[in-house]
Amino acid sequence: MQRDIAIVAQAQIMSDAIGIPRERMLFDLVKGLFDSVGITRHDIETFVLNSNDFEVGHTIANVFEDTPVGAYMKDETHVEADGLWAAQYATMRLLSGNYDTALVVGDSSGASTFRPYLVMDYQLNPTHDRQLGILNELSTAALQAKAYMAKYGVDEDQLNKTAARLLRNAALNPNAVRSKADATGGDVLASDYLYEPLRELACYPFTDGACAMILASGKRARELTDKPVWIKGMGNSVDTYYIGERDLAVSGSAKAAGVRAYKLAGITDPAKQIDVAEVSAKFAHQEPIISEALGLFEEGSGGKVADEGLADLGGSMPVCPSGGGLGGYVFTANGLVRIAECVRQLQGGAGKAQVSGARTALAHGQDGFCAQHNAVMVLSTEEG
Amino acid sequence: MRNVGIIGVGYTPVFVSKRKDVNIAEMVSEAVDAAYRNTKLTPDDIEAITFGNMQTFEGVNMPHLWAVDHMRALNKPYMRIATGGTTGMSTLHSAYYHVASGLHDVVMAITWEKQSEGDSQVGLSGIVMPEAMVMVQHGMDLFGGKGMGAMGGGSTGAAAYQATSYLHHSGASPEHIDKMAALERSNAALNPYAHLRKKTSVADIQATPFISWPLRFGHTCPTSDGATVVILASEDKVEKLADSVAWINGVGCACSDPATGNFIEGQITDPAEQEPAKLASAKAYAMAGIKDPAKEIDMAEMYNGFAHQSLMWLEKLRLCKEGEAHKMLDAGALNIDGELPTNASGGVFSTNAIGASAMNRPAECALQIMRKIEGGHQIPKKIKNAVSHGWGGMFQYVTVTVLGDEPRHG
Amino acid sequence: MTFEMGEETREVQGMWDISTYNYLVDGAGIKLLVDSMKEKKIRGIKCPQCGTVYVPGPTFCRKCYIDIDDVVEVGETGVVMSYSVEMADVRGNPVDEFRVTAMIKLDGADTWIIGTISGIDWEDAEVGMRVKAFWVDNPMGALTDIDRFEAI
Amino acid sequence: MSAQQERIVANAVVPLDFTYNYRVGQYVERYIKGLGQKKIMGVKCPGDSSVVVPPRKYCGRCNAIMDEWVEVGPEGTVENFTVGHVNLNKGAVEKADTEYVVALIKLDGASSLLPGKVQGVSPTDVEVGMRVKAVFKDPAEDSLEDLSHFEPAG
Repeated sequence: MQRDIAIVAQAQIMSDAIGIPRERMLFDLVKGLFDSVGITRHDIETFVLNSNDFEVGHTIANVFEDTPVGAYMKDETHVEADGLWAAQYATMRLLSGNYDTALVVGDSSGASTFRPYLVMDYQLNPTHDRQLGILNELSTAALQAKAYMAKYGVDEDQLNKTAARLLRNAALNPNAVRSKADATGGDVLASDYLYEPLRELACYPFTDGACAMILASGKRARELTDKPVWIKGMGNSVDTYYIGERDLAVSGSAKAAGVRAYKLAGITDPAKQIDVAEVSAKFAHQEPIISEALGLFEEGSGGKVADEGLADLGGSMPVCPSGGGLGGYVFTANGLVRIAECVRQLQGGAGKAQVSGARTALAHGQDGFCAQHNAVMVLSTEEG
Repeated sequence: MRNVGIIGVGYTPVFVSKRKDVNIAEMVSEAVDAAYRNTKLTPDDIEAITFGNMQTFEGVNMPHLWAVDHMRALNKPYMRIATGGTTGMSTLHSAYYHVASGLHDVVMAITWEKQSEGDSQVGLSGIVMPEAMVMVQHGMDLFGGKGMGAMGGGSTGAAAYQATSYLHHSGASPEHIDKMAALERSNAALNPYAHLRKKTSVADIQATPFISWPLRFGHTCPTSDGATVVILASEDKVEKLADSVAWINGVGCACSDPATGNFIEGQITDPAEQEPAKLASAKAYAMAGIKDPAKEIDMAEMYNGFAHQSLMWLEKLRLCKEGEAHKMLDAGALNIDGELPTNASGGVFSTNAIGASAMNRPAECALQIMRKIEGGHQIPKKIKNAVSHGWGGMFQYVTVTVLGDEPRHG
Repeated sequence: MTFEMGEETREVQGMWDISTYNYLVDGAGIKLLVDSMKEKKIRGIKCPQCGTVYVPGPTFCRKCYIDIDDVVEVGETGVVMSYSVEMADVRGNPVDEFRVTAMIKLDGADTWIIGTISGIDWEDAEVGMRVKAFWVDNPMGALTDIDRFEAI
Repeated sequence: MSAQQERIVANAVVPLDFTYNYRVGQYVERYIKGLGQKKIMGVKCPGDSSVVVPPRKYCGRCNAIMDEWVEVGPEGTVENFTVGHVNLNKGAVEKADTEYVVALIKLDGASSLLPGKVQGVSPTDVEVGMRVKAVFKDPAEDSLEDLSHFEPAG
């Protein structure tokens, strides 16, 4: 990449009932972030906001976000997609040389304000699928899970184990809204079916929250922190919308996104070179599908990974030590939360969930039904 | 910094009030087709795509995902941008940064709206719905106008306040609004991609009733169905791929607080102040190396949902001194063959597919620079530098793009 | 233009279910305002750093980016900063009685409020004119406790 | 956060919904008309010869316009399915009275899988590879729902 760009600091909040207005949530979060770095809003040269009109329930969602994030009379723009795209856009703005500092901030209130499954209904093809009511977020995800299980011989117990690991990891994450320190596959099995094989505990919990981070170009980043986290590569790619024309057991677009990011980052063997990954999975089965597409594990190995604990905190490739989307899914801002969790890991601030010696991390974000659109960012403690 | 140029533009064949023959994806695909046809490029040449519209105007969440096949975006990097009325230009800026970042060389920006599928008044009211609700809970007299906080301004909303404030501070008269309206409608009559295409006199405008003084029906924009697509390329690729180019030499954007409507948080101030227009244009001019815009800029495309705004923006963007725009209008300087042709296309005021509206401004500048205007509104003089402007959010957000016939230096 | 639109196709419906949202809105400033209106007073919040007086008062200053909570009272008189005259309803039909609504900067405030100006011919309205609030007899703590504004 | 100032959160519910009218476009229009005649019409891509249903204008894989209309079905094979235990009512999860099957069905002659409900069989008896046939509304209502559901073939 033509300049070195780093993440300087991050802040996040998650709740199952935030209890304060969105504007106030954003002000408290961003103000706190500025204070922690010792800067003011005037030190930020470009603000990249991240939210969705249907989640906020407002036309032009960013209108009332501007002043709470400190963007009054400042350069500001807005990405209406998962937060990972917003972070990518902020990175591009810095890479251009036009700016040296950026704030990225995303928010969503799926627990208090909007209904996540309904907002997903609005994504359906309005001329066909939305008219019929057959497809929705849960039925499509269930079909994806079935496709993966059928293709690779993975069973429900193994998916339940994957969910249980995430719930255990979430117990180590102070921000998580749902967790269980001693969760087992049996706990997941005991929760109700929504659509087979999806059980309640294998699905994301409705979550309110926000995530903010400060990005800066090389010199400025080193001035602002002694622990910059460098953005080494990024990419995104998109599959067709039509789930009847995709092999749901694999993710072509996650794979392509990874290839783009790895090329920039000089990663040739992700399973070896990446120390920790934060994958955006709304449902337990999506984690192996995406992890495999990103080359973190062998294709179709989700059952084995679950049985042998390979993705556990102490495993060969820790995935979502934060608990991931099963510990809290701040809808549109979720990709930002994944990046923020990688930053915590690489700055050595992940507490009990710390992956020791983590130097290279991968963050992933998704949009659409069955993760139609995927984005990846590779982060590292090493510059250049 | 890398230089980035616009190498092609594609419009839907028409901008009209209702495209009953096609669905959203089909309509937008027509503009994608046109961009390919006009540049002789194919989807294989495009490395990444940015996409923008105002999704509550059609009630489709993330329409870029459903429409991905029609956008020819499969397996490509793809980014959705939305900033309200400015979405078009914000989407262009995103494409610009895709190239300026060094990550991509050829990028397509797709912007559109199919306003006939929804109700634009409803879409716009969605901006303040919950705040208005809380005000009603506190006794706001929504329609009777008693007490504090009722909006007023009828269906023009706060634009009428903006017009009054502008007229007061500039010394322009309401007749200048009529005159600007007639000029732009007549320009639109020459533009095959304009929606309202009828040569219009000042008397025609003055024959329309007032909605909210000083604004008449004849001062307001239509709602349109249509799409605009632009292809951008890096300096290296321009030579290989394009026979003509308009360089994006400066970009800027800025926001204030919602100057109208958000009564709850005490954010109402002068809707005609528009400080963000000054900030965003200053940034874009500086990037483009433009020191005296009034002298160096050869044409302007201003975002004008209402006819008074063209005049107001010329002043905010320092294309003339404050209070001088209406004098330029009187002197004929804003005509297509004038000193500073302004909205030769007819402006948003004549064509408003809202997600594309702020894209049509730089697209028109690019076509003027490349001398590829179809129809009769080609500006006769050579265009070296052009400025385009987008306005949106809740009266508080501005984008600016400066284009040139030569790339910026340094 | 040679382009001809194809055959008309049918419409199908979709909804945006606004009624399913539970919005959380900051109500502090407006509560402060209507509570003060019960006493025929108008109160807002002042930023101690830049001195900006907001009516209604927000919980933070957008310029200084700090929490603010200094309650101040502003005048019931003010200046018309801009105005418009409603001559048609939202559907575009002409109205019988023209109504002058104005953006008013109350004395001591930096942000503006919107109110109806009564008792003047619309052609006499102008930017810069001074106006005064007239209260209802028994204010209840609602935005309608001010009945109207009139020119001084 | 300041201690003195009372934090007041106003809960606002806005009692109205917005309605949109979507033009279905030439492809879905023709598809619906076909359903009224108990025909399921797909389109064939000139690039990779895949037959897609429901039909649309562009094949994203080949970036080609699909303009050859092909009748598919009415029989097909269940390629994937899930059993629904809940219904979503405006996004709210409600326990379903009876479990039901949502399947992806490969209609004879089609390359893509069409989502559909499979009825007339216990969910526990549905399996991948099962042959099903389309059930049309009679009389037709000239809507997408004229293709009512699928049931076991033969």
